[in-house]
Order: sequence, then C-alpha cells, then structure tokens
Amino acid sequence: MNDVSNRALSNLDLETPDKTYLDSNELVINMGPQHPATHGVLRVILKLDGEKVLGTECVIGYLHRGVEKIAENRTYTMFNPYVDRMDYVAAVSNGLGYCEAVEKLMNVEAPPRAKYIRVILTELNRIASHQLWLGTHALDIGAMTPLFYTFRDREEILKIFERYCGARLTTHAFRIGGCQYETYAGFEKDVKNFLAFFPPKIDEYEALLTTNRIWLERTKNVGVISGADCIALGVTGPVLRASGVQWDLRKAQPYAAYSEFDFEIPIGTNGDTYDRYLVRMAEMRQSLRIIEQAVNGIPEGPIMGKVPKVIKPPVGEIYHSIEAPKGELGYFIVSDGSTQPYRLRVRPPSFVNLQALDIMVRGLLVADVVAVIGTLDIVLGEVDR
Amino acid sequence: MAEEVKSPAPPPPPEGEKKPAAEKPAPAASAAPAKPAAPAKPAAPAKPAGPVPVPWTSPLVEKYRSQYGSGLEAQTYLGQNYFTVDRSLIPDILRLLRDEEQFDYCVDITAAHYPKREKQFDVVWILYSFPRNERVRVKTQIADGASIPSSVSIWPTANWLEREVYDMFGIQFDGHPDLKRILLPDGWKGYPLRKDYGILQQDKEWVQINLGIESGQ
Amino acid sequence: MNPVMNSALNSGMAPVATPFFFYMLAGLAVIGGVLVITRRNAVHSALALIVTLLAVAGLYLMLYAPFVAGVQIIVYAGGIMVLFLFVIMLVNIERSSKERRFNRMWPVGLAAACALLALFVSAFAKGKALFPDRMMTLPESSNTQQIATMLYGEAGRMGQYTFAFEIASLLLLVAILGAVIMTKKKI
Amino acid sequence: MPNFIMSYLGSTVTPGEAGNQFWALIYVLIIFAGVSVAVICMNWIERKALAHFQVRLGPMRVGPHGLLQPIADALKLMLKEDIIPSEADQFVFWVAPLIGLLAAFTVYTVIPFGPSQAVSDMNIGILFMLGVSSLGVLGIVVAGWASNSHYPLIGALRSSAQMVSYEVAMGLAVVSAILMTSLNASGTGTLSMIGIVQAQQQQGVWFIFKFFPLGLIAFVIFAIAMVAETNRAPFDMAEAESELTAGYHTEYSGLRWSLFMLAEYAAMIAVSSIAVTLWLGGWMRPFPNLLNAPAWDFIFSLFPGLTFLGLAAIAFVGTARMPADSFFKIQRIGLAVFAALLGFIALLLLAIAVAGRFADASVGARFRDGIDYIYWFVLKVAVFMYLFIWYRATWPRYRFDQLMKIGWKVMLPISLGVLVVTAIVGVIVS
Repeated sequence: MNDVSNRALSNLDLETPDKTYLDSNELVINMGPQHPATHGVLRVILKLDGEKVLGTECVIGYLHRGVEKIAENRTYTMFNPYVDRMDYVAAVSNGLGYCEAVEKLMNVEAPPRAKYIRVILTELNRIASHQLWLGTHALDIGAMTPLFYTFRDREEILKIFERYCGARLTTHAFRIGGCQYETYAGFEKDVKNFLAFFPPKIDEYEALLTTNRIWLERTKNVGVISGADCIALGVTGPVLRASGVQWDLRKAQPYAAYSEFDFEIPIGTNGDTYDRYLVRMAEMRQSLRIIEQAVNGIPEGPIMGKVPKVIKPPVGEIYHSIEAPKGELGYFIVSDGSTQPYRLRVRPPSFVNLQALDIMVRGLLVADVVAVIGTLDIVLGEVDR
Repeated sequence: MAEEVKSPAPPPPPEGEKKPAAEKPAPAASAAPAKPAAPAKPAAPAKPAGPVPVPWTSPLVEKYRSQYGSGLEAQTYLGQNYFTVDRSLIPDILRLLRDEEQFDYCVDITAAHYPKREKQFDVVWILYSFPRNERVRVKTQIADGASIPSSVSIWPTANWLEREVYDMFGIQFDGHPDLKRILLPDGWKGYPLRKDYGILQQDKEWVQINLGIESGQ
Repeated sequence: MNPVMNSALNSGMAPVATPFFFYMLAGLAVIGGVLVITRRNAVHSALALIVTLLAVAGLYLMLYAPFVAGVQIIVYAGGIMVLFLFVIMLVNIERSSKERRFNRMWPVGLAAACALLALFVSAFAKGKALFPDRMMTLPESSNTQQIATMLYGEAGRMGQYTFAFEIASLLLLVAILGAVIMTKKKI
Repeated sequence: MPNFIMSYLGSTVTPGEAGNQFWALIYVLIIFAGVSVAVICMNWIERKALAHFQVRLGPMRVGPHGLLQPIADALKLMLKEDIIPSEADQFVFWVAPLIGLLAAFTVYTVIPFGPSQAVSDMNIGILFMLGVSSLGVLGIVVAGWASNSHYPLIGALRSSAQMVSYEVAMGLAVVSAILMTSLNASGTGTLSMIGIVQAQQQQGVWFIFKFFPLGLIAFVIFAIAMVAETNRAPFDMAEAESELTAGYHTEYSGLRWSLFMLAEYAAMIAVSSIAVTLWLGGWMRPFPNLLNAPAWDFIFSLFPGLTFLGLAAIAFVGTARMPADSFFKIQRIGLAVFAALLGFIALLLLAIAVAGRFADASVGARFRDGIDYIYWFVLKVAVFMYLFIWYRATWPRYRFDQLMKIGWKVMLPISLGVLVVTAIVGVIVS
C-alpha cells in the first residue's frame, strides 16, 4: 500500500533543463487537449525517454462547467437534466443516480414498475456506453472497423431511447419519484428484439478482436494495475473488476430493482488492458441477462411515486451511489429544507479513475498511453463537470 | 456585473448541523428507519421536518468514543452513518478507520460552505470498507483560512479529490504533495463553490488576459 | 528501316558516358562536398552528403560498375545516411550551429588536403605513364559477375580476395556484436 | 509514321537497351501518368472498399458513387493554402516531399510490365529498385525533422528505424529469390528484373512455388516486410493517428501533403511490383508453358477486354439501379457515360486481341501480347493493393517495440534460414 502511495505521490519534474531537451534523451510532449486519442479535451503532459514514458501529468478542466455550482442555483427538478451532460454517453445512469439520491433524501421510493423501467434503460445505456468505449478503444489501438460496427449497433439502443423519451443522448429519462413517461406501445417488443439482435453482434466484435494476435500483443500486460492499487487509488468499475476485485454496487448495495435479478459480476485476473476488455465484453452479456429478466418480469402499476409537486427535501444530507458504466457514481446532497440543494457534490468515476493513469503508464510506450486512456474509459464531460 | 447576481434565493445558513445535537434523544424511533429507505413515505407537504439523525450505536463507535470522548459524535441519518469529529482528531481518526476498521476505500472528499457560521467549512470524507461492505462519513468543521491535514498518505486517491476541494473552496491541505488548482486554470482568483461567489461571477482579469475577450459570459 | 535499331547503332555502346554527364556528376559531387563542410546546420550537411554520394554512384555507373553504384545507393545513401540523420535529429541543432565550426585542428586538415591535392596533380601529370592510354576494356554488360568471381572464386577455386573478404566479414560481425553488447544493459 | 509507331509498339527490346532516349522519355511519361492515374484509382477504391468493410458507403456525392471524389480532392489540395510553420526549416521542409516522390517514381524505370515494356532493363535492376526505394525513407525522416515539432519527429524516428530494419529481412528474402534464378544450365543468375521473370519462364514455375515451401516462406516474409516498408497498417507507426496525430506529415497541408500521399501509394505499387516480379511470374499469364498453343494465346488475350466488359457491366447495372428521381439525373447520365467508356475500351481491347490472332503481322501479335503482359502484371499488383486495404480494415496497429521485435527476432532469422536452405537445396538440385 505504501508503495502505491509513493508512486502516486512522486512528483513529476517536468521542467526542461535549459530548453535543450533534444540533447538529453528526455522529451516532453503535450498530448492534447486537441489530440485524436484523448477522448475529448484531456491534456496529458508526457515526459518521455525516447518513446518510453517516464511520467505523466494530466491537465484537466477544459470542459469545466461548474455543474455543482449550477446545482446550488437550480431547484431539484430543474437540475435533473444537467446531470445528463456529465457523462453524456451514459446519461441514463447519471439520471438514475441523481433521482435515487433525491428520493432517498426525501425518503420516498419509486414504484416497482418505474424501477423496472429504470433498470431496463440503465442497462441498455450501459451497453451503449461500453459499445462506444469498445469502438474508440479499438480505434486508438488502430483497428478502425469495430468503431463502425459498434456505432451501427448502438443505434438500435438509441432508437429505443428516442421512442421512449424523445432524446437519444441526453435522455433525461427519469424524474424524481419515478419515471415521467409510461413505456410506449411496443417498448417490450423493441427491447426483446434487441435482446435477440445483440448477442451475435458481440460475437462479431469478439471475432475481430478477442483472439487477434495484434490485439493480444497490444493489450496483454499493458497498463497493469493490481486490485490493491485500484482500491488505494479509488478506482472502481470495470477497471477494478478486471484487477480481480469482485465488487459491483449493483450486488454490494443493490439499488433500483437490482436485488431481484440474477446476474454475475465478471472479473479478470491480471488487471491489464486485455482483462478490462474481456470484463466489459462480459458485462455487456450480463446486462443483456438483466434486461431479459426485467422485461419479462416488468410489473404493472403506477410509474410515479407519491412525490409533491414541489420537491422540498427535509434538512439533512445524503450520499447515494450507483454502479455507472465507468464505476461508482455518487451524489452527495446537502439539503437546507429549501427547493434547491444547498450543496450537491458529484463523485465522478472518470475523474477518480483517471488518477490511476500515471502509475499505469509509467515505463510503457507512447502507444500504450493511448491504449490505457482508452481502457480507462473516461468521459471528459464527467471528469471536468 | 460581478456581484449583483447572487443566487436567486439565498439559502439561509442551515442550522441542520446544530439541530441534531439538540434533538438527539427526541423522536428518533418514529422517523429514522433502520437500514434501507423505508417504504413509509412521509405525507410530504404537510410535515416540514422529515427524519432526523439519531445516535449511531455500534462497537466501533463505542471504541472511539471511549478513546476520544467528546471530540467525536456518531449519528445515523436515513440509514447512513457519520462521525462529526473535531478538526484536531482528523488525522488520527482517518488513519484508524483505514488501518483498524478496514475502511480501505476513500470514496470522496468534499466540502460545504456555511458563510454565516463561525467555522465556515464542513469537510466531508466519504469512506467505504470492502470487507465490511459499509459506508461511513467523517465530517469536521474548519474556519476560513484554517488548514487541514492531507490524507494523501492514507489514501492516494485523496490527491485529486483534495486538489478539487482546494480549487473550489480554497481549503488548504497540509502535507499535500502538489496542492494546486485542478479544474480551474492556475492563475484563477476566487473559489467558485463558496456561497459568496456568484454564479455568473468570473475572474475577469484572467479571462481578458488569457482569452483576449471581454467576458466569458 | 527500324528506327530502334538505327538509333541503337548510332549511339554506340555507351550512350551516357559522355563528358557532359561526367562533368555534371563530378561537379555535383564537389559542390555537395563543399556544402557538407560549410553548412552550419548538420541536417543540411547530411543532405548535401547524400547528393555527393548519389553523384559518385552516377560516376560508378559511368565506369561500368553498376553493382558498385547500386551498393553505394543502398548502403550509403539509403542505409548509413538514414542512421546519420537519425543521430543528427537527436542532437541539438540550434546549439551546435552556434558553436565554432573549425577547431584548432584546421591547419592539420588543410595540410592533409594540400597533400591530397598534390597527389592528384602529380597523378594527373604523370597519368600517361602510370595508366597506359585507353587500355581499359569495357565489359560486355556488367562487372557484377567478375566481382563475384574475385570475391568467392569459381567452381572449386578460391577467389583472389576470398580470404580478405571473409576477414572483413568477420570484423564486421565482431563490430556488430560489440555494438550490441555495449548498448544493451542486459542481454 | 504508323510504321514508326508500330516499330516501337512491336519492339522486342526496351528503350534503354535500344539506347533510344526519346523513346525512353515517352515511356517515362506514360509510366508517370499511368502511376498517377493508378494512385487516383487506388485512392477511390481504398475509400470505397474500406467503407464497405465498415458498413458504410464511402464517398457518394461527387460524381456517381463518388467516382470524381479523388479529382475533387486533388483540386482541393492543390488550391489549399500552403502552410509552412514559421519555426520549420524552410528549405528542408520544402524539399522533403520531393525526395519521397522522386524515390517512389524513379523505381518505375526498371519495373518490367512486359519483356520489352520497361524503360530500361538494368542488369542490377532489383538492386537498383531496393536502393532507390530505400531512399524514400529519407524524405520521411527529413520531413519529420524539418517540421520542428514533436509528433513529426517521433514519427520520423519510428519510420526510419522501421524501414531500415525491415529492409534487412526484405533484402534477404529477395536474395533467396535471386538465387533461384541461377538454377539453369550455365549456373549464372541475374539481378535484372526482366531476367528474373524470364528465369521463372525457363524453369516453368513461379518462384513462389519453387522448392515448396521455401519460395513461399521467402515470399511471405517479403509480403510482410513490404507492408512495413510502405508504412501501411498494421505497421503504420509513423503516421499512427491515434498516437502521433499524423506522424511525420502532421505539419504538412495542401499540395505538399498530397505529394506524400502520392509517394506512399506509388511506393506501395512499386513494392507490389517487386513481389510480383520476383515470385509471381511478373507479366506472365497463368500456365504460359503448359497452355502455349496459339488458341490459348488467343483465349488469354481476351481477358483484358473481358475484364473491362465486366467493369462496364457493373457500371451499367449501377446505372440501372440508381433511383429514378430526377435529382439523380446527372449522376445517372454520368455513370452511363462512364460505363459506355469502359465498354468502348473493352471493345477496343477485344478488337486488338482478335486482330492479333488473325493478323499475320508479327508486330500486331506482339502489340497484342504487350497488352496481355501489362494486363496480367497489373492484375497481380492489384491483388496486392486490395490486400493492403484489407489489412487496414482488419487489424489493429502493432506497437513500435513489437514491430522491431518481429523484424529482427522473427523475420530476419527466418529469411536468413530460408536463404541458407535455398542455397543448399539449389546446390543439391543442380
């Protein structure tokens, strides 16, 4: 443990001695904020020896919008759409976390049918997020084609979102207390169609990558992080699970209706990029399992709990977190009894996971930095908020 | 422009922090559910007061209370446990929580600003224990300008989290290896998540110098 | 009359070996050589050196030594110069271009150059005596095979230079191994 | 005058051999134009094929099925502002793309499209080709350095190391093929490109099948090395867009950038030509010794015409399948004209084939054979071009150290072993 902290703490000396860096073998280059492989506006300052990475420093905040400040100036209801803009590839998960946190603070609960709808949409969103990850990650490693395959199939999920709530990306699907919309006619059929449609597509992705020699060489033993390091660095989600820690908030502290479903938590053993790939691929299959159970067992009933028109939680504070596709997404809300949060803190998984980049890439090559950024699956909208 | 736009309804400095101490023994049993958020929904609009914090009793708390006495309060609110501890106890408590109670995962570090209070800031650690599958929050109050020991040596993950708190609230963390702004640019003046920082406020000087525009709005 | 055959007959055996081409290539080689030592920027010098090497390869072609010309291009222009550039790119051009170009050794260099010049002049003056006029016979197509015979010998017989060639190969092999050992910390 | 032209067309020697400089110049111009057109076609085919690999359509707007897209691109690139970074080394920055282009195109002087369809038959042909194509790396290295920027510099470093390394394995594979040329009565081999193909003809076997599997292994090594030599996926480290934005040509734009692209594609065609010449029988049609009756000659000489007929048919079908909307009127007409053009070329080629069969003039027959040779050569090269695209669609990118590991630790020993075994087997056989 101490070892980890030392490595994570060791400061980078990014000063270039006397501007003659070409003289020595050390090269400081700026990866980003405009760079094709930094997934947005991440800027990584790399200190290189030839192509070997001696150290990194992340410069973030280019997309900072002050979401937490905005929250203090909006009512609980008005703030709901803002959370979609953090991790915009998993907007549904963000909404679920926020709505559940406020519900918990108000001590109300969504009705079972709403919970099932939430589970279905959130798991679909998890698949969509993982698809986007897979496509961009493969593109970073040089395989162009999976990107187009995943976008093709992600379209089916977005169509379901669009039919359900009108939006495709920033869905704003849930409301505090339940769901705004009843499922549309044919929702279940659409979801079931997707359940039949998607498994062969996962096989297709895997046929392209899983046993591909180059893919194996590029991902095996790259960006290795141990489970203990993950915990010390607060890394959660598939990255933690790929390091062999079987921990998923859906099982550990079930929320929504997850306690009613039967699914497994896929884990890896080596904690390398390849294991993270396998874990996410397996998670997509598990998500399909959950969706299948949910859509078959979806109960009838109201979709909105008994919440007042004006959301006014009592004085107090609450922390609620869910398992977002990237890791633990938490909301810490302090209420002063008014209609606006007194303080709303988002615990963003991408932000915390990104911290592990440095110890994951030290000693690797530039090409691996790209692979590791891809495998961390960060979304800069969430890192910077 | 800078100051006129305050939050539309300036929230009163909540006394939520004081209240629990006063009402601690009172109607606890009726309102506070034991573990999950209870299905019993309060008929919300009528009753202003919801559930209130109740004392948290567990061997863990007893142990610490006997060790530290009055500097430490343990409470439960809506099934979530938290300590309110004196600032001086912070490094000890955090280290003990990790080393002896297996709270090996620091989920989050954050703060809240109460400008009308004497000790203006609440600093909150949200901890989780993998072996116990249990969360606990540790809260402390500090005054503006006061510093607080860094917990980076306890949980490496605290590095960026503390930097963000510093960035947003201006709270100093002693012993942090690299305490500088993280989300805002380095030369920025002001700490945006303080309550006296308006939502439209910005560091105009920085914007004009670095972006070459009059205003970022 | 077939114009193809016609032109082939008219131009004779050596259509390119004209004084014009010789002086052009020789001039290029000399200009390149001068540029190599006068440019402050090492990369410019390297490019000039490539020009020189290519011009010399052209001269080899004119001397009916196409194999040597090809090897010159592959080994020097294509291989060694790339490595040169590789190294040059890693040193700081800006600083080295500010340094004095000629150090205290320049009188020695000048003396060596003068001696070489004197040698050339004397060779040119006594050329008739040293090299009998027009004794060189043009090989019918290529000297590649002759080189091979000299180096490797013909069936059952050792070549003129086989031993020297093998020694040189061995020397290079040793040099390669030495380089590998010196640069690699752990083998 | 026609006699004059026919004597060129029906000549049995290359212009270089004949020493006719004017004729050589014509050939050079034809090859330059031909390669440029080939690069343009390749550009379109690559985008279309890649698009269809990736469940999308590719260019569809400029011209029917995007047929005019390369031309539009070329125009755009020519008209773009020519940006030279202020900190760049102006002269070197300017000269770098020219080096690459020059090296890529000079190679074509010795590529034999037929026994006499080459600019010159140098007796060190293959050596010259390897040497000149290895000069191409200079352009890349110098471009990366002159940009005075980090990503191009890293790209250039990678590229130079990569190309120098793979040249070794490539050269050894080539030598093992050259060894095979000496397996004749006189025991002397040849470095001449034409000579190598003729040796395959004499021995009655493509060198890829010679001493099976030795020839095949050498060929495979060459086929891998040539992908690395041309910086194409999965060895496109020098321009890996996800790591180095665009590698050595990050700072280049407009015409200069397009020169790099032109050089890259020209180099791809050149190395494919080497592979075809050395292992796949060059210009020879399938089974030239087995099926050598004049009737077979005639049947095989129909292939070029039939190919164009097929292309014309595809274009016609495409025209018929276009939506009937008036919006597509111009596109439909354009495609129909294109199809008609292809059809016309097809008919011309068929007419030449028929004329060559029945005209007794030897010149006419040789002219027909010339088209035949070029057709088969281009067809074989086209297969390689398609493989380049296929690789790019399928594989992720190697990491630099892995690439070097493969080059030095796998390919070099194998090619060395193949060379030695080929020599031993050759001695035993002869």
